Amino acid sequence: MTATRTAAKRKSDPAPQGDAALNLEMLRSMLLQRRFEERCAEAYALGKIGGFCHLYIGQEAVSTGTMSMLRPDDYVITTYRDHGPALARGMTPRSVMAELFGRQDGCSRGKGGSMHLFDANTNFLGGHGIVGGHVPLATGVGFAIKYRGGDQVMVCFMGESVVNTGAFHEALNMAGLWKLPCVFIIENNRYGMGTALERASAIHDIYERGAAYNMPRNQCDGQDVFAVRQAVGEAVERARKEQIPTLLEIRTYRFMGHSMSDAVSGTYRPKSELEEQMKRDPITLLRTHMQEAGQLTDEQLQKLDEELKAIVQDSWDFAEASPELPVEDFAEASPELPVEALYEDVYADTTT
Amino acid sequence: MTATRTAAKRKSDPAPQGDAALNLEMLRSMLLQRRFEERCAEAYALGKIGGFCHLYIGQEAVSTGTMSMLRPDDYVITTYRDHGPALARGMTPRSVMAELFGRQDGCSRGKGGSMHLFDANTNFLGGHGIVGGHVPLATGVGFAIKYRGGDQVMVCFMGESVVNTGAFHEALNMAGLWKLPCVFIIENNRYGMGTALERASAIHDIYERGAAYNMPRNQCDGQDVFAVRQAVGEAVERARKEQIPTLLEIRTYRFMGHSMSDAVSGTYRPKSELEEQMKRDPITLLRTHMQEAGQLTDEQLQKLDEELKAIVQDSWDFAEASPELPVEDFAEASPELPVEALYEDVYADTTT
Amino acid sequence: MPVITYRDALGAAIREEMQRDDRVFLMGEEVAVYQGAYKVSKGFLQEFGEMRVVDTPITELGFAGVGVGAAMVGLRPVIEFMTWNFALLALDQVVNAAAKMLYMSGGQYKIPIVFRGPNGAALQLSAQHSQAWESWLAHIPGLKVIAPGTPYDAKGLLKSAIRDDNPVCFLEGEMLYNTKGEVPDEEYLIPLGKADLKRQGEHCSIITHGKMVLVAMQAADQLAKEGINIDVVDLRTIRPMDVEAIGESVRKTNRAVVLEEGWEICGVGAQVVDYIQRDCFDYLDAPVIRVHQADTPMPYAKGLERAAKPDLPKAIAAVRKVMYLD
Amino acid sequence: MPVITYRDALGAAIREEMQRDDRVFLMGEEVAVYQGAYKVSKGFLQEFGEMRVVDTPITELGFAGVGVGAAMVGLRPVIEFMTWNFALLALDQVVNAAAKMLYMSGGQYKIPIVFRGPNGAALQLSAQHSQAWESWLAHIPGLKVIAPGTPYDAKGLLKSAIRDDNPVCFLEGEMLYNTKGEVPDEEYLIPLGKADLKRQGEHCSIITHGKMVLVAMQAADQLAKEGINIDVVDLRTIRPMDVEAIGESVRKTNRAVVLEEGWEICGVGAQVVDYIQRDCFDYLDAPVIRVHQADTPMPYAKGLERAAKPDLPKAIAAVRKVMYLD
Ligand SMILES: Cc1ncc(C[n+]2csc(CCOP(=O)(O)OP(=O)(O)O)c2C)c(N)n1
Ligand SMILES: Cc1ncc(C[n+]2csc(CCOP(=O)(O)OP(=O)(O)O)c2C)c(N)n1
Ligand SMILES: [Mg+2]
Ligand SMILES: [Mg+2]
Repeated sequence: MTATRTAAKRKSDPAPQGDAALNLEMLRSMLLQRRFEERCAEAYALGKIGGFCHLYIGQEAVSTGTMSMLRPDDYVITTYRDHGPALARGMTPRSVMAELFGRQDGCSRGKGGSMHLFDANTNFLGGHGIVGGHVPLATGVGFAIKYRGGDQVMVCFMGESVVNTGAFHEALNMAGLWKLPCVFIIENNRYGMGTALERASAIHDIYERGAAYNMPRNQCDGQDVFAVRQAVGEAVERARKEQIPTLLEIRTYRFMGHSMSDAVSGTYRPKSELEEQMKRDPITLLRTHMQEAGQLTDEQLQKLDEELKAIVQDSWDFAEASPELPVEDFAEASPELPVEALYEDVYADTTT
Repeated sequence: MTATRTAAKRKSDPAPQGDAALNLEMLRSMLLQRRFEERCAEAYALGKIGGFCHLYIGQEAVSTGTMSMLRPDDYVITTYRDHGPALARGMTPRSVMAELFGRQDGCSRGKGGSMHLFDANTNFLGGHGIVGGHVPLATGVGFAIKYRGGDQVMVCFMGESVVNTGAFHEALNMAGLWKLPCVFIIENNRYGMGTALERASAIHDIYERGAAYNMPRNQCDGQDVFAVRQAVGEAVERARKEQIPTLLEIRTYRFMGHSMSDAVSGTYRPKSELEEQMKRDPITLLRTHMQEAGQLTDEQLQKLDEELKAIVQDSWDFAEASPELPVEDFAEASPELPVEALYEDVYADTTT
Repeated sequence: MPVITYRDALGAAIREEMQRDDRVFLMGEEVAVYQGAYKVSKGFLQEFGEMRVVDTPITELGFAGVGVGAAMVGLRPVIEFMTWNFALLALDQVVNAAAKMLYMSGGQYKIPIVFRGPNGAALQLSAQHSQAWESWLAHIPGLKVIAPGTPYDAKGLLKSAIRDDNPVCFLEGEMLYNTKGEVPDEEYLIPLGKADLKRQGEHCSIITHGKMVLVAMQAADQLAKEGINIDVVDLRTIRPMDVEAIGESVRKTNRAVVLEEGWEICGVGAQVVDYIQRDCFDYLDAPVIRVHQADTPMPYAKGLERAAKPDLPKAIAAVRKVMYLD
Repeated sequence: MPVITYRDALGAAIREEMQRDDRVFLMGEEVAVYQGAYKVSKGFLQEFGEMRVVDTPITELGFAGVGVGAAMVGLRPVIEFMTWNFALLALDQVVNAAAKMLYMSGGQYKIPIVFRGPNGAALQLSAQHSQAWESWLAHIPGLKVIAPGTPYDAKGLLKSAIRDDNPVCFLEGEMLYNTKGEVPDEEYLIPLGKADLKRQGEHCSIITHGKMVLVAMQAADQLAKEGINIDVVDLRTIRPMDVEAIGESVRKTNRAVVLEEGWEICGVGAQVVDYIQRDCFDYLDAPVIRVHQADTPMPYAKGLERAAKPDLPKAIAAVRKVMYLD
C-alpha cells in the first residue's frame, strides 16, 4: 500500500489508518481467525470435526473490516463459511470450537455444527447452508428493524454465487422497494465450489446487479481491511440514517479449498493463480502497513501471535472437555426409546 | 398515429405499415381475439366455462404483432392469459373454445382448461399457471434449439409481475450466460392482479433488468401493432442470426378485470384510468390507420367483423357439441372404480 | 350464538390478535390494497396501516423468508399464501429455515410464524391450482400443521396458531370461505394438537380433516337414516396428530374410513392407517379404507374433476365397504 | 463378474445412454469442469463436450425448468442435483411442470427427464443437508421415483430411467457411492416398478429401499445366526410401488418391518403399511413396525446423529419386537 493511497484515504476514512489501537485490534481479529482455522483443519484431519467444514482463510479482512463498523445491537447473518465472521463478531473461540466438536457447550449445543453457528448474544443470526436461502431472512430482519422504528443495521454476507439465485433476486427487490436498512455484502472470492464467477453469471461486475433493485452499489478490495471499512462504513451509514440498502461487492480470495474435502487447487483453478493471490494475504497487508507506520514491532507481533495461538488451544481444550449431549447406547435400545437431548429444540414451548 | 411517425417508421420497419394485405391479416387476428374473448365472458357467465378465466382484451396488438414476426417452426410459451396468444399463433377457435368448455375436442382434451392451452401443431408450448414458472421452460427450449444447432426462436410472454420472481432471474441469467435464442416479452399491463407495478418492483423501467443479464433490452408501445412488430422483429432477428436473447418490455393495458372474478376497475385502479387507456384500443388504432391509409372501408370492416363473429359462434357450437370425456356416474360407483379417461395422460407409455 | 362465515372467522382471529399484540402483522400478495385475494383481510389496511398489512411482490420464496427473518428477531408474522399451491415455491424457507432454526441454533432462535392460505382444490382450477399439501407439511418435524373444517375451529385454532412460538402451517379452503357456523362473540382458543369428535356413532369411524369434515358429516347424516352410526373424528391438527382420539374411536367402532382431500401415496391417510394398525391391531374388524383424490393431476373438465375428487358418494361407498355391506 | 462401485455404475449408465442417444445430456452444478461434486461424471466433459455436459449456476429451480423445457421439445435431459436437499428449491418445476405437463396438455407433451442426485443423510451434515425426500416425491402422480441400493440395481435402473418417457426422480446415496458390487459388462436394463426379493426367509419381512437395503441385509445376516430368517423386499422403485411383491412376502412371513431413511409421518413406510393392511389383513400376526429417522431435524453431533438415524441395531430390535421376542 503506497503512502499516497493511504493519505488519500485517510481524508475520507471513517477510521483513519493511523489509528494504531484500532489497527492492532483488527490485526488481532484477523490473526485469531487465521489461527483458529488452521487448527480446525487439523481437528478435521483428526476426525474431531465432522461433516462439511468451510474455512475462511484469505478472507479475514472482509469479516473484520465489516464488523469493525458495526454496533453491538446490529445484526449479522452469513453462509456456512461462518467461522471467521462469527469470531470477528465477537463470539468466543470456545463456543465456536465446542460447536465444531459437536459438544454441549457449543454455541448451538452441538446441533448445528460448522455450517450453523448461532449466537443470540452478539446478534449473530447464523450460518446457513442453502445457497441464497439466508438473503430473504436478512431482508426480513431489515423489515423488523423498520417495523419497530429502530436504527440498527442488518449485514448479510454471501458468496458471489448467491447473486444468481432466485432467493437473492426476490429478497433484494423487496429490500430496494421497501427501503430496508440492510447491507448486502458479496464476498466475491471468484469461485462457487469449482465454478468460476464468469461461468455462472451473465455479468461479471456483479455489484451492478444492484441497479435492478434501485440500490446503491459499490465494489472494493477485500484484502485491504481499510478499503472494506471505507465501503462498509458508507453503506452502514446509509442504512442507519436513511434506511437505504446497499449491495456491496468485496473482492477477495479463498486460500483453501471450497471445503475440507476439496483440493486447494486443481481442476478449476491453477496453482499459479492461487500463489499470485496469496501474495495479497490480508493479514500480511495489514501487518506490513502497521510495521511501516511504526505501529507494530516484530516482538509485539510475535507476542500477539503466541497469545492467539494460546487462545485457540484453549478453545480446543475447552471443546474437548465439553461433554456431548447425552444419548443412550442404541445398540441395546429399542427403536422407540426417547433420547431426551435429541428431541429438545424441535419445538419451543409456547409461553406467550 | 401521425403521418410523420408513420413515415419515420416505415423506413426501418421489418414490414412497412403500407402493406394492406398484412394489415388486414393483423386486423383479422386482433378482432378475432376480441370477439372470441367477448363470447368467453358470456360463456363464463352462463357457466359453460369454469375455473379461472383471464381475458386478453386490450392486449391484442402484442400477440398479433409478435406472431406476425415468427416462423411456424418457432416456439411460443405464455401464462394463463393465453387465449389471445393461442389464437394469434394460429390455433383454431374450435379447439380453444372446446378446451374452455372442457370437452374432448379441446386442444388439451379438456384436461387443461383456460389456463393450459397447448398445441403441438403450432409449437404452442402452453399456458402456464405458476407466475414465473414457464420462464425456465422457455430457457430450456432455447437451450434445445442451440443444442440441435437449429435456427428457431423461442418467444416467451409473461406479465410484468414475473420480473420479480426468482424463476425469471435464474432463467434469464442462464439465457444471457449461454446466449440462447430466446425473446422474453414482458406484457406490461401495469398490474399483477391488484398490485401496480410500482408497488411490486424496485425499478419501474423493468426492461432495464436485462442489464443484470448482459441482455439487449428494449421497450415499446404495445397498443401499436407496428411498434410491436418493429421491436419484436429486431429481437427475433438477433436471436435467430446471432443467438442472442432479448428482454423486451411491451407496454399495454388490460381492459377487463384480472380474471372473470375480478371487477374491471375498483380498489386498485380508478375508472378514469381505465377510460383513458381505452382510448388507445389497439384494434381502433390499427383500424383507424388502415382507414386513413385507404386500406379499409367501413363495409369491409363490417363484413370482417361479421365473418369473425360467425367463426366464434361456430367455435361455440362446436364446443357445445363436443362430448365430454367419458366418466362413470360416481353416485353409484365404488371409490376405487377406474375411470379410464381420468387416468389417461398421467404417464406416457415408454416406447423409446 | 352469532353465525358467521369461515372467512370472517379467520379475519376476526387475525384482527383480534393484531389488536392484542403489535408484533403481529399480516404479509402476502394482495392482502392490503386489494383487501385480500379472498377478502379475509377486508378492512385491515384501513385499520392497521401499511406497515402491519403488507402487500408483497409475487415472490413466495422471498416473502416467506422475510417472515422467518422477522420472526427471528421477535416479530410474529402471519404470512398469507394466496393459495398453498404457490407455497410450493416457498417450501425451502418453510422447511429449511422456519422448521429447523430452533434446532440448528440449539434452542436460541424460535420462529413464531403462521403460514396460511387456501389449500386443495376449488372448482375447475385444473392441475397447477388444485393441490393439497398437508401430507408434505406434516412430514416435517419442527412444523405444526392445522386444517380446520368449521368457522368455530378456524377462529379458535388460528388464534392459537398466532400465539404459538413455533412455525404453524394453517390450511384453509377456498370452498370453505363462504360456509357458515356458530362462532361466539367472546374470545376463545382451541389448543393445537387436539382432535374433535364431531359426531358420535358406534358402527364405524370416519377420520378426516379440513374441507372433508363437511363431507364426513353429510355422510354420517345420510348413513344414519339407514341406522348406520358414524363416529366422525375431525383431526383439526395434522401435526402433532391426536393419536389417542383416533385410537379411542376405532377401538369403539372397530372399523375406520380415512377421508382426505389430497393424493393417496404417502398421504395423511396412510399415516392414520399406520397409527390405527399399531394401536388398534386387535380391535379392527376390517382393513381400514381410504378415500382421497384419484392418483392423477387435477383435470379441468367438470365431469373429470368430479370423478377425481373425494366426495359424498365415495365416502358412503367406503363406509359400506368397510362394514361389508356391499 | 466385474466388481465396481455404485458411483461407477451410475457413471457407466449415463455414459452408455449418452453414447447410445445423442438427445441425452447431463446438466447440473459442477458436473463438467469439476468432474462432478461426487465424481459420478468423471471424464464426461472430455468425452462429450460442453454442450452435452453442462455446468449450471446455483439455480436449482432454474435449471430443473431448463431441463423440462428441453424435454418438451424432444431432448432427454439428465439433471443432476448436487443433493436432493437443494432440489427442494426446484420442486415447483418437478411437480408443476414435469409431472403435470403430459396431463395438462391432454397427452401432447411428454417429459422424458431424469432428476438425480444423492438423497438423505451422509455424516454429520446436520439439518439442512440431511433430508430424504422419497415420500414427498412419491406423493405426486406423474412422477416415477427410484431408489436403488446396490451398484447392479443403480446401473440397470438408471438406464431404464433415462429411456423412460416420463419424469423420473432417481435417488442415490452419498454413503453408497463407494460401496461395491457385481455389475456385468454386458448391457442390461431393470424395469421400473419391480421390487427385488434380495433375500428369502420365512419368519419376517423387511421392506425397504435405497441406502437401507444394506442395513436390512446386515440385519438378516445377523438374525440368521439366531435362526431367524428374513425376507428382504427391496422396493427399488417407490412409485409405482410393487404392491404384489410386498403382499407376497408378507402373506408368507405374516410379519413385517418397514425400514426407511426418512421421517416417519406420512413417510414411505406409512404407505407400505397401508398396502399391507389392505392386502394382508388376515395374514398379519402382529402390527407392522416401522424404523425411520427420529422425528427431529438432523443434529450435527456424532452421537446425536447416530441416535437420530435408523441403523442396524434399530432394525434388529424392530424385527425382534414384531416377532414378540422381547
Ligand atoms: C441451493 C444450494 N445449491 C447447492 C449447494 C451446494 N453448495 C454449497 S456451497 C456452494 C458454492 C457456493 O459458492 P459461493 O456462494 O461463491 O460461496 P463460497 O463457498 O465461495 O464462500 C455450493 C454449490 C447448496 N448448499 N445450496
Ligand atoms: C407463484 C404464483 N403466485 C401467485 C399466483 C396468483 N396469481 C395469478 S396471476 C397473478 C398476477 C400476475 O400478474 P402479471 O404477471 O402482471 O400478469 P397479468 O395477469 O397482468 O397478465 C397472481 C398473483 C400464481 N398464479 N402463481
Ligand atoms: Mg465464492
Ligand atoms: Mg400484469
